[in-house]
Amino acid sequence: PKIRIGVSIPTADHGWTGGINWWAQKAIKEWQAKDPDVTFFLVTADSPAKQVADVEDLMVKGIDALVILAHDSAPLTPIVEKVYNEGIFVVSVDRGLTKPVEHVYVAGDNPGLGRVSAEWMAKELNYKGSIVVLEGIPCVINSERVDAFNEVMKKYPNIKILDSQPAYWSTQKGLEIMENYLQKYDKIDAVWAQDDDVLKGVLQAYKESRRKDILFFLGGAGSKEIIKMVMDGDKQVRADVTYPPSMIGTGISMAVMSLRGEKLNGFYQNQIPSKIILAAELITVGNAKSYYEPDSIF
Amino acid sequence: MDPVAEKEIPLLEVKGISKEFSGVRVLDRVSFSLSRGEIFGIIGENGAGKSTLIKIISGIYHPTEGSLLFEGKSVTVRDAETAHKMGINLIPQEFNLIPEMTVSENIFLGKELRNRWFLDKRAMIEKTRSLLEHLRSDIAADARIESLSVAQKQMVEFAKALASESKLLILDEPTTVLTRKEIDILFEIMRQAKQSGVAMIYISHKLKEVKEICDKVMVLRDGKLISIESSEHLGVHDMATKMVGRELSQIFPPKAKPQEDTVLQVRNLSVPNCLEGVSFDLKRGEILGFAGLVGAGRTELAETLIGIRKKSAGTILLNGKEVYVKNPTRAFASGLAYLSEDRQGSGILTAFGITENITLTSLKRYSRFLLKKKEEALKAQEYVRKFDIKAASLKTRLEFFSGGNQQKVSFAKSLDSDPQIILIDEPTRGIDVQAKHEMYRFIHSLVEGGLSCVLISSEMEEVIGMSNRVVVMKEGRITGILTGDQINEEEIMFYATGLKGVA
Amino acid sequence: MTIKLLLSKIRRIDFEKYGPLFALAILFIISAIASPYFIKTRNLLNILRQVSYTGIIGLGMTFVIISGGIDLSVGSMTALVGGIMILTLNHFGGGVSAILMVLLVGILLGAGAGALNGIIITKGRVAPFIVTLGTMAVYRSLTLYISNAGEFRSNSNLYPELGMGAFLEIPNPVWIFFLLAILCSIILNYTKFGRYVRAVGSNDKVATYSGIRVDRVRFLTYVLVGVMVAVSALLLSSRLNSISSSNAAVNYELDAIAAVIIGGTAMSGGSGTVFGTVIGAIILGIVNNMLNMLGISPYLQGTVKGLVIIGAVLIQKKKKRS
Amino acid sequence: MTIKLLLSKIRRIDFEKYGPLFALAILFIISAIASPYFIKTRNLLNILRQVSYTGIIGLGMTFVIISGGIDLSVGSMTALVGGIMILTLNHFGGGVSAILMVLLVGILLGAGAGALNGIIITKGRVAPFIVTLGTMAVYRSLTLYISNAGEFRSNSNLYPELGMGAFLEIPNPVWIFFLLAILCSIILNYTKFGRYVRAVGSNDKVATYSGIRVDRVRFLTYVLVGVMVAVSALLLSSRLNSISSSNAAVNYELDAIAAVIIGGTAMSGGSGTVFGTVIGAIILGIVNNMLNMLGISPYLQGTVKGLVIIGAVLIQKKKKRS
Ligand SMILES: Nc1ncnc2c1ncn2[C@@H]1O[C@H](COP(=O)(O)OP(=O)(O)OP(=O)(O)O)[C@@H](O)[C@H]1O
Ligand SMILES: Nc1ncnc2c1ncn2[C@@H]1O[C@H](COP(=O)(O)OP(=O)(O)OP(=O)(O)O)[C@@H](O)[C@H]1O
Ligand SMILES: [Mg+2]
Ligand SMILES: [Mg+2]
Repeated sequence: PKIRIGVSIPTADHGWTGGINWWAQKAIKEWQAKDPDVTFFLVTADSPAKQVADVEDLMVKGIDALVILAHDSAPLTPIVEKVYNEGIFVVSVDRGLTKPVEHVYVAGDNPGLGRVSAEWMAKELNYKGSIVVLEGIPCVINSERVDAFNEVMKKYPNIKILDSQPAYWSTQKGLEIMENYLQKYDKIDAVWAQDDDVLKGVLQAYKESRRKDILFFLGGAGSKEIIKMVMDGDKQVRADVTYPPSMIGTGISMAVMSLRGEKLNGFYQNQIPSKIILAAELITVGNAKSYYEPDSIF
Repeated sequence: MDPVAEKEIPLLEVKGISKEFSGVRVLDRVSFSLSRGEIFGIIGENGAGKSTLIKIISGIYHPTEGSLLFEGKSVTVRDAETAHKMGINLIPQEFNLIPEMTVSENIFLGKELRNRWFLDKRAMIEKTRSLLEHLRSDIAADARIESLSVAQKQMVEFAKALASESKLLILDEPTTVLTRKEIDILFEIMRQAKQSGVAMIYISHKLKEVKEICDKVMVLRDGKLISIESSEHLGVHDMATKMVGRELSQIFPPKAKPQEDTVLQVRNLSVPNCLEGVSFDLKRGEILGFAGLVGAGRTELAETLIGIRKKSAGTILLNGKEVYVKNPTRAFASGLAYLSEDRQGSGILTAFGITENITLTSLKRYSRFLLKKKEEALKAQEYVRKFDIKAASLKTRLEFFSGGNQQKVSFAKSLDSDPQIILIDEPTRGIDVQAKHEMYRFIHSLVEGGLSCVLISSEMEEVIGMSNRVVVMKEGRITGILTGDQINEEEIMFYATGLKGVA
Repeated sequence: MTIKLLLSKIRRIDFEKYGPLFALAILFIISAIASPYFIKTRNLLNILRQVSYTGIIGLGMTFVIISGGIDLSVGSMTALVGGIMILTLNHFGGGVSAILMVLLVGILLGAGAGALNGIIITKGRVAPFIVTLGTMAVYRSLTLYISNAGEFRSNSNLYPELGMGAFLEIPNPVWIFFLLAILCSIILNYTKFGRYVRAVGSNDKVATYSGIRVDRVRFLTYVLVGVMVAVSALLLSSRLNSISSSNAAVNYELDAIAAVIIGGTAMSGGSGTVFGTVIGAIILGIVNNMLNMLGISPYLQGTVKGLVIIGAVLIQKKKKRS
Repeated sequence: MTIKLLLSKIRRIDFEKYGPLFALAILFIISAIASPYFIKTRNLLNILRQVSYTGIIGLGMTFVIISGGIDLSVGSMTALVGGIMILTLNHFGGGVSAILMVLLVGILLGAGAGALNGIIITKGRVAPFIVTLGTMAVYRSLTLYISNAGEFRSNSNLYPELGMGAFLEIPNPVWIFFLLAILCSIILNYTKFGRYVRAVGSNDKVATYSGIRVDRVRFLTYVLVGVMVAVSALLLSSRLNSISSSNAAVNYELDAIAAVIIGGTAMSGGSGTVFGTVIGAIILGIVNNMLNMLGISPYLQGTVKGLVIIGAVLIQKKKKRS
């Protein structure tokens, strides 16, 4: 039987969403090669309102399943609810909805990312020292990560968070903020950039300052370039924490498999699990190789 | 080439030129020729096609049919730049200066002097100075245009045209804003240019001047060539008759009789750098003329009365009661009206049609919740009839109107608010004899009807012929108020130049 | 001669007024051919609803642009007003009376935010572009601050009815969009204010000399667009039952301005039609819709959209001149 | 009388020319008092470097705005040109000759992209706002398409030297910014082209009557800003040794325009100074820097920035009038 699947994701407005776009296309291409009966409609939105419109457009096309990475939770909930109520199979990826109106939820672990990052940094610092933080775009996801990070750090009174400012998940913003931090603080032991795009800018600023005091840097999300640095045994970039954009591919696969009535390999249940949380995995020199995807754009 | 043969070929030959604007023919197969060193006058009623004709010659419009020969060769004047290169320079009817730029920057616009890549600013300023000296004007070469008065701007326009080597110089109503003294200077310069072989086309509604300066005079009526004659044999009266196509009666109507009561009292009005202690009275039904040289501050006075400029001292009493004119809205509401001297700058909206222009100031009267458009149109039609405004339709944008017709609309606009007192600033600037005549009669009938009028004019005849009394101003002060027999050209000049009266 | 005149007259009126409609017609035909989904009623209604939010703002923007101004802050303002609307709703409990309060607060707030723009522009004599560029940053930042960069979320069951509901099959936002369009069209063409707006945009010196209070007219255009923003914020927030502080109504200013200009209003002010803006908004909506319907590569969608915006304006110009 | 005149003249020149400088001085003093880090040489150099990218674009934008236009596409254009620069670099191997090729290709590309804007604006007679709004979308979308929404990355060791290096302690981008500023200032004030730009912006009808080829002048301003974009893209891409297709140079247009206008150039065209734009860019840089230095709540930074933009322009206006 023919299967029609709509995929709605945000536009590529920074490295990670660029990765989402790339993985969505990759998964679509691979499924189409495997099964000519599956048709995909991919739409991208630069704002929640545009995404609502995108979903409406997909409904006109008569889809059987919707895979959605919501721009924001609340604004997308009403329209997804409508989709759900029409009996369309809904897979929600990454950003949850405010009501249980999805069949499958696939996500990375935002608080986990903050927690794993904090634990690793604290340990590397030997539980004392001063750090600066570069946040993402002010939004829920960012808050989840930063709050979890701060929560962990509260346990270690000898670690001081000197400053925390938004770098908008942008390399250039990261560069500028770091330049300012380097002016403002004479001694910094470690930097949490939360995102690998930002980390690149941070590293650049550090390099140009010719300072030698910072012990290490931690980014996040696992871009291939940073993973490569970890893999190659970089002295200052010794780890990364995943928040894999490939999750959109997983979401797409879940939709296809569900509609085809397949079950997950190794699962004894007949249905696809309703919640899949991908762990925030710590990448270090030991395991980096298995995370490296040279063809990916992120 | 043989110099004798060169003399015989006319500089410019216009052959059967016609021009249509969206199907309306405004020039109809006009032909004439022009020799070196000749001053060629063109006269005609408003909208006769004078400006259109010379715009075609200077490359701003393209003819619908016909051809141009310049120095014996057939030419297509593609644009203004081509015309400049050929040696044709135009001083247009409406101003063509960049307000933010200085005098010298404007004069050399489009033909800057350079040494290699860079502008030779010093040379341009030097040349500007000498040009202005030549024009006997005391305008500073680095003054910004926006700080100049209308007449000063006109002087800059001359300098601009003189700055380039012209073979043909076209002047479209150049003297409308000039005083007699300046006109004399201009004529002297024109005669000098004539001596050195420059040909000139001179358009004006001041027929006396046309007779004085031009060798030949061409009359246009409704886009058609009526006659070309030597000005020696053509009297001013004949010119007027030919333009209009019939005999004209006496220009100025008999003077009106003012009533006893005073409607406007101005006491000690001052505006920093503009006006100082101006006091005068205006009676009901009176025409109070305001004369003075350029920069005397008459326009500023009018602008202060309608609340555009802030007064620093003094009082204004309307019908005996003091009024505070905070802004024009307030002024118009209390019964004042103003006809601006700067038609396109502050008089009319060139992008609007006749109706919308005429009712702009008085729009309140046509509006309850919604606009009563029918009433508006009826009113506009009434004015079109009364003033004989020539237009394709009530909706035609005013930018396509001839200068005279624009002025008529502007006048209608000031009148439509039913004012008690009207301040008229240069009402006949750029208007043909016929229209002028109508305008005078109209002002007269308004005054008969109890309206009071302040008439600001640089045309001595007009002030003398119309006013009951004449106020003379100099440098922002009133130097004298003349009545009865005192109202003559000589006396006014004495006061205007400061030879008589309080300085 | 008279026939010629008549013809030329028809030709001119035609394209000045109906140029945008012509562009819309072309786009409509192309779309109908290109995608079978396009002319489904549901799809067309979707498009109308999708454009109504920026379309409503565009109505107000038409006045601002005709008066010679611009307002870049409308997007941020929508988020701010929408956010505070939701706070108001939650505060008053989410019932009918709460919704009325929301409407009141929203309109006051929108008018106030617009008035702030208007005052700085007219009293401070600062270019509208720069003032509203500034307040764009200010309004967005206040939204972030109030919500702690999160979402304003309502729990009302009634409120979403407003934005999601339909009357006679036609979604509420579409009704409101069209009703406001008619109202604005009347204001522009049949009231003093409308005439003054055009006069001010055409030549403010002449307007001053004609006794028009130029500053007040300018000021009011910004207040008007603020009120339109409030209506749009109401519809948007009730549709989504939430407002995201960082993402809501981002780039609305660009869409609203694009709609106005595609609709034939000149950036330089002085003339324009409300009718054109409605068409302009619909053109933009169809383009977005077709990009999805045809499955254009997401990376190339911007190219198509950009070209269509330019193209729509170009078509009108060409037609106008010929 | 003459003394009065002289005085009024001095007063006028003073604030028209030095108004922005005055605003800068105030800001500088406040900043120096507010934060001890501010007046460190290193920090000041950082600020200068940070503003040089948008500052350079601002130089070109000054011409565009004076001529009465606007260019919203510069940010996207920077990303596109920068991306293709990196592709060129990689293609030619990353050596000195490759860098020269990059320069050549970049400038041709920038000029070409600017020329495209210019042609549509002048030949198509479409408002600059709408044309460049369109090409903003087009250029960004092409960048995404070419890179598959990823990053353009170079492996050259030499290339980053260009953007990272310094000469006499002063970073290269700052040198280039200042040199180009001087060059542009000369073009604006001492060449025919500069004068024509002002004339066209003030009144294009008068310019036409004076035999100036208005369209060509307008066209050239867009080409000029395109070339400036290429220089900025060169410095930016060599600094980061990469260009992110989605993120690079986002909102550069707003910063460049803000710099021009804070610098005292009127949005309505006709007058302005290059010098002012440099000051304007530095003012923006200091504001950003201080927001970070003082640790203002990230959510409120937009408010401060917005207010400073408006305030800087307001100060100048007030001074000019008094
Ligand atoms: N661009 C245009 N489009 C349409 N009609 C025009 C245009 N320019 C001029 N006309 C019309 O052509 C006619 C001649 O105008 P023109 O300006 O040549 O008159 P004129 O003789 O110079 O009058 P005046 O003495 O009032 O200046 C007028 O009826 C005018 O409305
Ligand atoms: N915007 C301005 N800024 C500075 N000075 C001005 C300005 N406008 C006018 N002036 C000056 O004010 C004085 C009076 O101006 P104006 O020539 O308009 O007077 P007028 O008597 O109305 O002359 P006209 O005979 O031309 O109507 C002049 O010295 C002029 O230079
Ligand atoms: Mg004329
Ligand atoms: Mg005057």
